[in-house]
Amino acid sequence: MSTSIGVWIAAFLTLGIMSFLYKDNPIYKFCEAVFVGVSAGYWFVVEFFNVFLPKVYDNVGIAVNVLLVQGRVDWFHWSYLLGGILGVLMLLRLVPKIGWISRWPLAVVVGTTAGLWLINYLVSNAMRQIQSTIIPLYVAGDLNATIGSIILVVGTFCGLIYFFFSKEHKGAFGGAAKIGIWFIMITFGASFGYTVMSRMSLLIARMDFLVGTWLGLIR
Amino acid sequence: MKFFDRLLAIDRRIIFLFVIIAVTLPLFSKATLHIEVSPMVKAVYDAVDNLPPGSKVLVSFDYDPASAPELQPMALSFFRHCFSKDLKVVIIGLWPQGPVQANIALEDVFRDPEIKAKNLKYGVDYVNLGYMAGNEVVIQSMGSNIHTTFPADYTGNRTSELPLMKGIKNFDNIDFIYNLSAGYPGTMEWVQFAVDRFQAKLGAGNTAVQAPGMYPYIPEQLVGVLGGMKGGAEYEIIAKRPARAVSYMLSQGVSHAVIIFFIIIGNLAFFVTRGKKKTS
Amino acid sequence: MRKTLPFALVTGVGFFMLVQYFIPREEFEIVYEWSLDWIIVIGCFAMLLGLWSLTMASVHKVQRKTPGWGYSIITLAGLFFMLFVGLYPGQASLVRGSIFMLLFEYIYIPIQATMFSLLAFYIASAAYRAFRARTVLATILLLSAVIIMLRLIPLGPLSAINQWLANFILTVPNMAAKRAFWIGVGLGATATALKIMLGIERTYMGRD
Amino acid sequence: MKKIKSILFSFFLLLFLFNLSFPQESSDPRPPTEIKAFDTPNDNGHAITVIWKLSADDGKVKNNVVAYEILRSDSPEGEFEIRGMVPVGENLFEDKGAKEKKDKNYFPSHKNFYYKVRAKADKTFSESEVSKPAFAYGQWYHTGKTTVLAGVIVFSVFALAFINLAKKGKELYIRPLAGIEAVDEAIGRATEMGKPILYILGLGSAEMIATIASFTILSRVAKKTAEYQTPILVPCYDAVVMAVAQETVRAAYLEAGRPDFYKEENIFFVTSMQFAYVAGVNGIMLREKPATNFYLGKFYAESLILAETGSVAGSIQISGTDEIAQIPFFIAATDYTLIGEELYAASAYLGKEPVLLGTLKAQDWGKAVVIISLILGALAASFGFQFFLNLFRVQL
Repeated sequence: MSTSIGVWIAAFLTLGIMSFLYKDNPIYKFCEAVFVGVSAGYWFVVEFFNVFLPKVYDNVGIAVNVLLVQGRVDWFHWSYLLGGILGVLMLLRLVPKIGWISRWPLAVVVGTTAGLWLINYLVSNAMRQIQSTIIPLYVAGDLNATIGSIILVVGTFCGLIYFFFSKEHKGAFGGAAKIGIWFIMITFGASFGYTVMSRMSLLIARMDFLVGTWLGLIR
Repeated sequence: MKFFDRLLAIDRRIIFLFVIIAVTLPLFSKATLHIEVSPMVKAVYDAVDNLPPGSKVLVSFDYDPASAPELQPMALSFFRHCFSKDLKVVIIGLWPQGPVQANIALEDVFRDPEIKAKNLKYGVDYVNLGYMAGNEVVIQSMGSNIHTTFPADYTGNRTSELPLMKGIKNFDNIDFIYNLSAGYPGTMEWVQFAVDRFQAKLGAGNTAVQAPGMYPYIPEQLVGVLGGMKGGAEYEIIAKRPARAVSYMLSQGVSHAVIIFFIIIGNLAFFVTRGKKKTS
Repeated sequence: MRKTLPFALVTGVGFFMLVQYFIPREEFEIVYEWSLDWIIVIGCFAMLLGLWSLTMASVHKVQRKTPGWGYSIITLAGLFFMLFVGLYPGQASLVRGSIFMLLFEYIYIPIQATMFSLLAFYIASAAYRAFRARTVLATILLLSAVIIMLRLIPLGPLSAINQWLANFILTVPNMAAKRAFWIGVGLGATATALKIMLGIERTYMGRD
Repeated sequence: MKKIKSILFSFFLLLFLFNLSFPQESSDPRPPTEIKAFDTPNDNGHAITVIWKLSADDGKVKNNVVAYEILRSDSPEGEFEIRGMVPVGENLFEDKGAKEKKDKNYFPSHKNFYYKVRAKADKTFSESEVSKPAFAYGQWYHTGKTTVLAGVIVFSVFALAFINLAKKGKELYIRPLAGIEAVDEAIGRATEMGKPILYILGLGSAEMIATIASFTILSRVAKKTAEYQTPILVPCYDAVVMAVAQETVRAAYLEAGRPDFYKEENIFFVTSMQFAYVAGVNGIMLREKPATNFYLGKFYAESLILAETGSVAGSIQISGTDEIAQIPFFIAATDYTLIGEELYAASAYLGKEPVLLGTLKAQDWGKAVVIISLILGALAASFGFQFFLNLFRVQL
């Protein structure tokens, strides 16, 4: 059995969370409450050191320094202050009367990401996928590959037909859409099956921690 | 057949109980599951095995503790393989927790007497350059100069003063890149930036969820991929050093069998009860 | 000021981001890099907003003595202890071995990992409940999942066939459907982004 | 016989000696030729590209070239410094630097530079002539991105045209979608049962496409719940999302003429921690037993826990996300699932506003273009034409 206090605490928390599987209970709620507090604190501290300090504090510090020492306005570094001000405006959400000001930073965020995403989605989701689907249907001397690439192109085609909104799924069109949704279901099934292994890995590691690291029952 | 009706409305906790038994019991067993080695894993193994001694290998740790059960065994067996073949290892991380995971793996590998006997030196045989924020931009900038991308290593030593790094400027001086990835940034970015732009040679280990997404890149852009715990186990099998992943595979097999068993039972009950409803 | 300016901002900033993609000049590059940094900074402050909401929600529960208010005290205690240990001046919090990281390692990681591992149980019960061959579609979903899961179970001579089948599923139909999905999502997201930039889609801003 | 032997011997000896001296005498590889330097196209103006013709001893004849070194100077006679090295067989080098003046590797724009290329052998090397001067400058348009520009323009034209058409009152047909038709039924059911509706916006932040789509659907759903006077609960993961959701729902109640019925405390912040959030929402499901659960937006691993708990609580569940890895779990555990693009389309379905329907039509036309290019492209590729493929090849 382990003699480390850390391991004992970890084991207690592990069992506490697992007890939820039987039913909701005070020990689970205790662990959950600890988790909510600790994780909020953890991420805030990480964000403070990894984002706030290098991006805002350091840059504005340089700008102030340049102003005081050289008497020159360093626009580049001052601009980070503007980012910080937008961030502060976001907090005005908490003041009911002037809460609407927080729409400005929201607008900047939404506008920027919309512009970025328009391009990103069009390029990497649509165009790149088209590019990789344009393949020769016939591969000389390789029947397997030929069948594979034909199915690939037909599957993509039918899948796209399924996502058509303008036409009812009837007749030949409906047939193609049906094949499309079959392909989609195969994908979802496969993804489900694959995920089982991932999730089991996590559980195995946890159980190994409990019976091995903590109780020392294995090896 | 009331039995089947009750089976259909079975309490979830009974299924939970079966799962926990299926996972835990095999941990006590010394038996191992027969594991078929897939060509994708073999390809990665061969790529490393064929490197001449002294070759430089870059390993990027792009995961955090949440995915460690799947990826940590891959890191271990890869390090073991590299060190036993006298390859030089450069470690980086695009995830903040990655280099920490690398250090944990190194500690474990050095416990192995065979590796310990080699008396490997930090800075000469391996280095850990730590985490760098910036995702794919980091890869891009490593393509021109690793020293400016990572000015200092994990513990703050200047990169340019590490003997191993003196001969490494960019991807041209790296013979093989191995990427352990649990999402973004990860293998996709390494393919798009290190391989597509700088013609690096890349192998990868991925979580089971992510691995199928990499298949289209094999073999041109990606040598091969280890998918989840099974991929890790296969690597251990070819390396003839069965370790953690292999020992866990029995639990995997039994728990999968339990799930499939429940699916079959569920369908059986479903058809029996439905058949009865139709006749009555 | 309340309505017009935000939408003008959205359109202006959005079109700049769109246009800069096609212009490689460094002036545009610099502004582009700034705006990405700004977004990160704004997100950092939004986190403060979340922290505040969490604190206030917990304080309210304690004040009103709503059922389970004791747990809110535990949450607050955990939160402020973490903040104190992490932000206490003159020490490196994010280095392995610090008190902050020890708390992370022995409290945060085990709980998070266990929460994640609960998914193993839920995935089993979902498979049992939902994977019934009711319709053609359900049957396809079920079969494809079972074929992939069977890869982990030794089946003797059948293993080779199953291995081939699993590989085929992953490389052919899987790829085909994913591509169709991605192309659809790509066009849909492009359309939504366009609607946002043109000011057609404006629910997200709230209404007065 | 002996003579022949000695002749042969001296012949071999000569050959041997000759051979020994041969590599030393002419070990210099022949230099690269036709060196050209020019501004790197489509960049920010801090790089020059150098090309040359390979040394005659690269891979053939003496075959002793091991690499090329590229040297730069700011005058043809001045001192040249090494800027980089490429392996044998390559005849292109991009001399690229940073745009910041402070950077060690700063590369000035609008300044003339001269280049030469060195073919390196084992110990020796030979140099090409000095190139004509070249300077770096930034471009106003990236020619490699024309396909994307065309795509953006075509798509925008489609969208604007259809919005216009719809505004003029043209009936635009869209096929029925099961998940959408279930929305009304689900709200009706909640009213009959006298139980609330639970609406989850997912884990996305306010600017994500999926979240924005979900806001619009929330607005329609809230309007209907206001009409039916069924309470709607919206537990939020993100503080900004919560604020927006409050305004959205308030506006919907106002629109339905029931502002008195709006309760702000029903749209509340839980926490921004994935599993803690799940635990909180699970508690609500088990306590309140909502008649209907909506999960629309960005979802990750928590999707399954939410949907499983909801189904145990006996609620009707409608889900939708663009996160492909989570859709299988929604399909398995909820009653209706909007798959990817269907989530974005849902707002148009529920609102039937001309502008929204117009963009939906544009999406369909976009798909039609994709399908046609796919078929033509695959056929062209089968017959060995690369034209179509090159059309979609985008430079970054």
